[in-house]
Amino acid sequence: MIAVSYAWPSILVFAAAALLVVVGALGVIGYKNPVHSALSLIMTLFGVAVAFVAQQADFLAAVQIIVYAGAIVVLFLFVIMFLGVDHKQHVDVEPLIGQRPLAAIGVVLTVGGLIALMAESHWVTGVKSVVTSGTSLQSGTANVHQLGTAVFTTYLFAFEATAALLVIAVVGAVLLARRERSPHEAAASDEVDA
Amino acid sequence: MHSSLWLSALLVVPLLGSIGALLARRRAGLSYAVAVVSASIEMALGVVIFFLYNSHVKGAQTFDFATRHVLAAPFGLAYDVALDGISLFMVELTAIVVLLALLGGRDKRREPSFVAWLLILTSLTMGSFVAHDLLEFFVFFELTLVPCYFIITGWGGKEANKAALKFFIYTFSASAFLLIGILYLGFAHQHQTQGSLTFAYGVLASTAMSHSTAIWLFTGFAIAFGVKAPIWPLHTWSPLTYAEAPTAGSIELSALLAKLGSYGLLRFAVGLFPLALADVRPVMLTLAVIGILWGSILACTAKDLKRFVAYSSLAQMGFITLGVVSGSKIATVGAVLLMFNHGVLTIGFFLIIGFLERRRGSYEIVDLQGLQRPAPVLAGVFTIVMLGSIGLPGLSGFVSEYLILIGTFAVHAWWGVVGATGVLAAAVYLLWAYQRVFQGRAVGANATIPDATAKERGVLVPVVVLVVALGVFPHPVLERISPSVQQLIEHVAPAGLHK
Amino acid sequence: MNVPAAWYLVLAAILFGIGGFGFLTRRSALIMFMCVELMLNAVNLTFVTFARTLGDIGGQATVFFVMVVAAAEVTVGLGIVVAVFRRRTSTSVDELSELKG
Amino acid sequence: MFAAASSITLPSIHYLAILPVMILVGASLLLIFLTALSRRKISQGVATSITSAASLAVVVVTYFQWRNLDSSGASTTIAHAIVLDGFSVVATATVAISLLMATLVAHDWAVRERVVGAEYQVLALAASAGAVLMTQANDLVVVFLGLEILSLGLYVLVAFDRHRSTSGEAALKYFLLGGFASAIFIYGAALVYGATGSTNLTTISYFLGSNVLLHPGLLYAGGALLIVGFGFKVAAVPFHLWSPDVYEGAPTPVTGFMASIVKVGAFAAFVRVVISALGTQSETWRPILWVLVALTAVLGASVGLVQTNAKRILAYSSINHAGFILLGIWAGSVRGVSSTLFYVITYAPTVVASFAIVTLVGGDGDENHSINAYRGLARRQPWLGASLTVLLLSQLGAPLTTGFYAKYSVLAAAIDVGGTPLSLIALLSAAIAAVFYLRWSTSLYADDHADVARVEVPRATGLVIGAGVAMTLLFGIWPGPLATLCQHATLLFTP
Amino acid sequence: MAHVTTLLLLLPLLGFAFVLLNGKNMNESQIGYVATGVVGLSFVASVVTFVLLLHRSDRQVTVHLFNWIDVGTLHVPAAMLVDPLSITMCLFVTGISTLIHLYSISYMHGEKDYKKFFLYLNLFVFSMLTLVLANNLVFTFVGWEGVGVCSYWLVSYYFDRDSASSAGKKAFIYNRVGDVGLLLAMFLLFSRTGTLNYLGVFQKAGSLSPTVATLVVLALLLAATGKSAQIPLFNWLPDAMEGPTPVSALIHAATMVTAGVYLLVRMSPVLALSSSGRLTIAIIGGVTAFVAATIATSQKDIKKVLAFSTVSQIGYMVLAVGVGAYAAAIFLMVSHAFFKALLFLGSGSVIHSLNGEQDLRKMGALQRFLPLTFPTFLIGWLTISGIPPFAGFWSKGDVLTNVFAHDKPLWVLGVVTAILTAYYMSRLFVLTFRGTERFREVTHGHDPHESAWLMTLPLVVLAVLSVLGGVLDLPWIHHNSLAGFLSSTFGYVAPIGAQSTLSQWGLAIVDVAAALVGLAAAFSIWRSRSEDERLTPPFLEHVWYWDDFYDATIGRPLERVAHFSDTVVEEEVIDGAVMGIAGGIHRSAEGVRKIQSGFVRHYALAMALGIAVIVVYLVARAG
Repeated sequence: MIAVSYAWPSILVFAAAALLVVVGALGVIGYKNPVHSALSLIMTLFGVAVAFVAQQADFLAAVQIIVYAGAIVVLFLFVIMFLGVDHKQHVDVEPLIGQRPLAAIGVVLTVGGLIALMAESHWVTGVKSVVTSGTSLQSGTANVHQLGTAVFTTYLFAFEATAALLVIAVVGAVLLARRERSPHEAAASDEVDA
Repeated sequence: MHSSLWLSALLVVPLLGSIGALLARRRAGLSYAVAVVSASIEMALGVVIFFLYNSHVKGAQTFDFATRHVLAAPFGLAYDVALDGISLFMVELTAIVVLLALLGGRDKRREPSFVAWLLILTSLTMGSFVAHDLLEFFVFFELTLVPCYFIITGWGGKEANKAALKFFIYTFSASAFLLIGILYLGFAHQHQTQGSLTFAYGVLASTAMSHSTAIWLFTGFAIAFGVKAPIWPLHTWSPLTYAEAPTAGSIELSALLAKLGSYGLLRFAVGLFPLALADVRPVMLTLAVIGILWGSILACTAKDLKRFVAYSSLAQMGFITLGVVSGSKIATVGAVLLMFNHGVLTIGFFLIIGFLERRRGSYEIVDLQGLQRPAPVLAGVFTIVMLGSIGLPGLSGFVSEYLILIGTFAVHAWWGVVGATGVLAAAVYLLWAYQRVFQGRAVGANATIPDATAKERGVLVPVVVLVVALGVFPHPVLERISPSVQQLIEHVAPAGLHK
Repeated sequence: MNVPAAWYLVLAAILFGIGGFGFLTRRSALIMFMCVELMLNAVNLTFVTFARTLGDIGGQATVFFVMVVAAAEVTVGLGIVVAVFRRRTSTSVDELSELKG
Repeated sequence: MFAAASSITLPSIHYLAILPVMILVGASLLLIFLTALSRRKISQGVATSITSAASLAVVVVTYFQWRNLDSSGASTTIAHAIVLDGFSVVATATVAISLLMATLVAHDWAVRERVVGAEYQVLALAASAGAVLMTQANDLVVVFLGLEILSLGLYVLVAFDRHRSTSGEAALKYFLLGGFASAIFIYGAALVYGATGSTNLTTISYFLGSNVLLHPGLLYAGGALLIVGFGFKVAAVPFHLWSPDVYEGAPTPVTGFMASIVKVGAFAAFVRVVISALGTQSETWRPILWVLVALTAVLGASVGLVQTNAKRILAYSSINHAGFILLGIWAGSVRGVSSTLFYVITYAPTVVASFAIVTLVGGDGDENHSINAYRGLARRQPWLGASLTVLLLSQLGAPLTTGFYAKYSVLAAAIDVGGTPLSLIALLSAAIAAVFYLRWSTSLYADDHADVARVEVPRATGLVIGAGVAMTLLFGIWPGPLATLCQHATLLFTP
Repeated sequence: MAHVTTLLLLLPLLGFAFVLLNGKNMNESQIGYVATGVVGLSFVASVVTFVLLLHRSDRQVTVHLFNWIDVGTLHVPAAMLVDPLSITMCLFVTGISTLIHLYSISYMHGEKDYKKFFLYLNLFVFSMLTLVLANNLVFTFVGWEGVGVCSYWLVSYYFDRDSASSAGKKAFIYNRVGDVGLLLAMFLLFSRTGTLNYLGVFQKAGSLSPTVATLVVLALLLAATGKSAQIPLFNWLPDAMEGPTPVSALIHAATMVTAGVYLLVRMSPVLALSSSGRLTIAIIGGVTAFVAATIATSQKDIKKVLAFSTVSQIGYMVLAVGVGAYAAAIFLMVSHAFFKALLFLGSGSVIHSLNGEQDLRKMGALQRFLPLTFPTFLIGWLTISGIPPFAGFWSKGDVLTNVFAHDKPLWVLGVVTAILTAYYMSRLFVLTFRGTERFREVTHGHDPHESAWLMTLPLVVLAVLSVLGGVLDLPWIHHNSLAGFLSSTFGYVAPIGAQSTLSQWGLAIVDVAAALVGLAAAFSIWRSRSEDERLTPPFLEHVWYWDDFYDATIGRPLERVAHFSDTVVEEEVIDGAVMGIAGGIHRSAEGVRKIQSGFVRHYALAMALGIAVIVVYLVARAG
């Protein structure tokens, strides 16, 4: 279903996005060195961001760059350095026999099956959502506005719930990353480290 | 109609007894006394009920003491008890068994919990026999496993754990079929009537079902009860288990719980699926006679007395099954009577085996010889019990076996013929055992064992009395059993005919 | 006029697959984790694509939450990784097979 | 811009509905502030009592919710994001009770292990909030969030024990696989969104109810991935492999906590999504669920046979139970829903109490979990032994315990809709499982090992065990009330 | 009448109960006399009943005791049928029992289980009376089994001798085989006629199809062969000689073993319906008579000889029944009871005098030591040999005459048997009382001494009876004879081809001749020697190897089957299946456990594959 009728810029954009995404992803799983993987992850994220922009999700694209590429990957890199595992790992030998072929089979079947199912249903049922009034999406600030409205109406509760999520994340991270100490000293020492 | 409180009392008294026994655990022997007392009360109740029971409550309805309370409507769970001529004698048997098991199978190790388990088991067995609702029956039926399991593991022999586990799992798996069958039946009925879910016996009996369905359900039920009874070839747990269980446990298992199997087969499998019975009868009859012969053959090869009784029980249960599925009234009455008689006879066997084990520390046949000289009373009682199960006229076994055989012969001659040879086989293995154990010259430890003590005699007396009395004058029993069987057969017979 | 949604959906699916394959085959906990991120990105892409075809902002909103979750997961996850591998030289999960059977 | 902002009208909020979540999250925040503000580490006593108070409060709230339901019926709120119906109320109450019991157990454990700080309680509260969210969620996004809140909390709790390396290992395994699973789950959500145009369960079911999908492939794919996601959470074979390891590695009180509330939350959401939202497609899911049930029940039981670690045994037993609960979902009927609910609410206290005992026997360092540690326990401590016996018998499915009626109810539901063979398979698997329950309870009464030291039973834990046993027996003997409760606690949108 | 009869039946039981309950505080003689007394009274009661019966025209009274079994259509009362047949049986049963009880008082003196002996004996008499008096088959079966079990107890009376306990077991089991026959007969009759009451059955007998009738007859025959020691079930009787001699006399000669014959006679109306059945009976009887006689010629044990002679004599009775000469059968039964009891008690007295020695080769020349035993034994010997005018001559003659009338070959067989009978009895007589002394080492050189009067008195009485027994039924008397008396109870009397007195005289002469031949032969041979291999071939001495035959064809195969069933079928197959399932689950569990490898990526892989399967399934479903 290659449709030449589509405007070539969009095709170019898609091609670019796809290239970034796929190459980046392959890099992530291909590179021996975690650092390289992390960097190519950024590449994928950019690709996805591009795809977002191409589909009237400007705000998300921005968030994608800032949060993901900016924060998360940096966090990864930090941990890599912290643990000092920034060296090659031999990926050529697979200790678990049959892991790779089976993994390949599983993944190919799954993805292939999913694509087949999507194709069977013409990629989307095409029915407009019953909830939203089917107002088409705009890009630019309007997109932000739309998104904001949705988040504070339809998804208000979810939005509040994320608070709990973040609380847990913070407490958990603190707890886990806390310096290793036997609880006795902890009981002894008074300093509050939470 | 009589008050259902009598039946509820049957369930409650042992429970209170067990609680009392546990509370009295501090004082040595006190809990035993408590247990004996409650068992005696149970026995008294049994006697009262025996005389209160009225076999013609209203018209053909032979269920007395009936009552029903719904406990959990969504589950269709109800407390529903009633008593008819068939269950009446199972109840009596239960009362007798627990009393004698307590008196004769006393086990001083951790006595409080022992007697407590015994009494709980009694209550549960009573429950299964008076239950007039399939789900309720299943609950009790299934739950009896637990006390049995702990009695065997806690007070059994060297292999006890293995045996108990085998017993439990075997029975548990089998009763899976029963539960599924019960549920299936219940919902089939609900879908037909569009009413609320119920498992009341009387109601479900009227469920309409196809031939194949009936056969499937019957098979499921038969598997569950066949393991319990046991019916050949589902019996292989029993020799091991009987051998490893403590005396009281063996008594409970073979004298009482086996009857749960045959009783269930009659009341539920036969009573609810007459359609199927018409088709599967040849199979069941064949299994029954195989059981008779198989039990007899293997009894001859048994190395110890408990296994010996296990196999002879297999043969006896074969007779019972024969009568239960025969569809002949006479044979069915005989079967019910044999359930009771076999119970009593088995008590006798295991009591004596227990006494011998006490004296000689073994029930291996090779270790015992010529005991008739030092212990004439034990030998005498054993002889009576033995002749009872051989089917000597004038003793209890004969009446029941005779009824079964003559009834079966009238409707299914060939199986009757084979069954009759079982009578011969019984003589072979029982006399063989008697000769090995009690005859010949007693030497060494065998020569010096003391004869039955006064207490032991006291325990044996009821057995002997019952064996003789029911052989000479079974009328009071028969007149109570017959109407109920009549009713059951009338429900079954027409279906049995049209095919 | 934009390219058909199908292209993006397939792209997403492929990305998801690559992520999954990586997760199954890479030994380093960190990289496995990155692969999970890849999969989540595939999901986001899917959402956005559907949002576009359905003309429904809800999809995009969902992506927003997915990102939050991803962030939270990373925080906790990396915490665990640090806690576990602090005293180890590698981050190979194959070294962690004490619990089995 | 501001004009635009002002144009936003917040949806109406039915506070009674979200009160439980608010209480739980609030309590955890309170603890955090206390930790942050007080100069000293706040004591376990304080933390525990606040947590218990919170969970009790939730129970009370659920009571009023129930009353409210009677008067004004089930409803959705906050833009249909969450529902308030009998199902959610009962499930919420169960979560709260499990939390309460688990907290009390954890208290004694924390004291024994000299754990300091209130982090445990903070996380437990938050995780429970997640579970409650899952029981109430009416939107795939909310389900996802609830799932994540619950999971993140548990990841950390699993890693809580720093002295055992296995604790960390378990946490990492759980985390990695959990991340993997939730990615799959949310992908499924995305596909369902694509197929139906919404993530809201109400909308989805309405949409599916009112339109016939000629090409349901997308929906199929989405639904399948959602089922897989839930399958992972409830440890359904073949997505169960994490659970034995995690159960073993995690600190024992956490295992008990996990075993109870995860089951409640996950199954509640499972029911909502599969039966309520995607119920119209049940003929598609049923074959899948059929296989899941069979595999889960049988494998859980049989692999449990060869275990020698108490926690692993209970892990496999819980897998076996998951099979049974799935049976109720497979049935997909009203009876199925209520039976599932009945199962989880009866199973939760039993399993918490069981793990409470395991915690005690585990001893200092929480290491002593070999099955041999239990030999003769009942001889040394009759009451403890008897309690464990009862709990095991209940899980075995012996009558007059809740375990029997739990199994009974799901089997009934299945057979009601013609699932006789599957029911038989499940029940036979129970017979297999019986082996290890019995072996265990037999070893309790072994006569050797008389010299082993007694395990002391702290008050709180003893209370929990007693309560668990009491519930097991009480509702086992008289299941009427619970059964009726569950019968009335059906979904807002019954299939 | 009813009361007397009831008394007649219950007296022995009362005796049994009395001794059982307070035997502790009774000494030997008290026990003995009580036991004997009740039986004696019972005899008196029989006489009274007999007299009363004679004064009734219908000669038939049913005495109902109580309802025993009562289910549906099956009504089994405990009731008695008093008619000529049963009363005849009662008379000689109680009579002889009394004598033998008396004899036992002295004979069993000093035995360990003296009390038990008399208990069993009384119980036996009760059972025997039940057997003959019952008015229906089931109640008869009570007695039938009762005598069986009493015989079991009494045969294995010396239970610490393995031979004794085995013999008792053998006796019971062989009987049991016969019982199956009786059971089947009952089942058949009940299923066809709906009743088991004799009179009822006889009424409906007409409705029986020939096949059924034959089956019933054969079943009854099987029962008879068991109880009455006929081929193929005869070889328990010789072993039964392990019991004390009075037991052999009472149970294994006079009364119990004739029960089979009684049963057949009792069922004569049914026998009437199947000529083939009767022929089978006749052949069995004839052949048994002959075979047993041959064996008797070669036995070394005095009691064994008598045992086989008993088998042989009963063979005659069965033969008579087979040809429909029921009266003759009963006549022989009665007279046989007299002389065989006499012989046994005599031999008992001999054995007693020789400190329990039973081997003929260790006797001889006892004539002058046993002044009372010798003459009585002499009479017994002449009687059984068929020398006129003793009872044996008349009764056997009666039988043979009837046989001659029906079946010549069997008659020949009968005559040959008669010769053999005379021969082996004479051999016995010679070896015991004549010839040279060979008993010294068993008596340690002392002289044997005659027994006490308690033992000799019965001998005398029985001797007298043996002499006069013939008058019961002399051929030329037709009324008031036994036959006449009994005739009313038989279904029909076989039409005896009108026999001229001439032919009767002829037959009588043949009989006497046969007897004399046997006598002469025995005397000529055995006067001089005590043993001779040529004349006692092992084949005969070992009972035609009959036991070995059963052992080889039934015994050992069954053992093998049992062993196989136990070790292979039960353990390997049936239980093996169960255990196999269990083991299978366990093994597969161990296998699955491998997947739980601990490697997180394996877990993930399993998930991925699971998903793959589901997705593929859905594709298949959607596509």
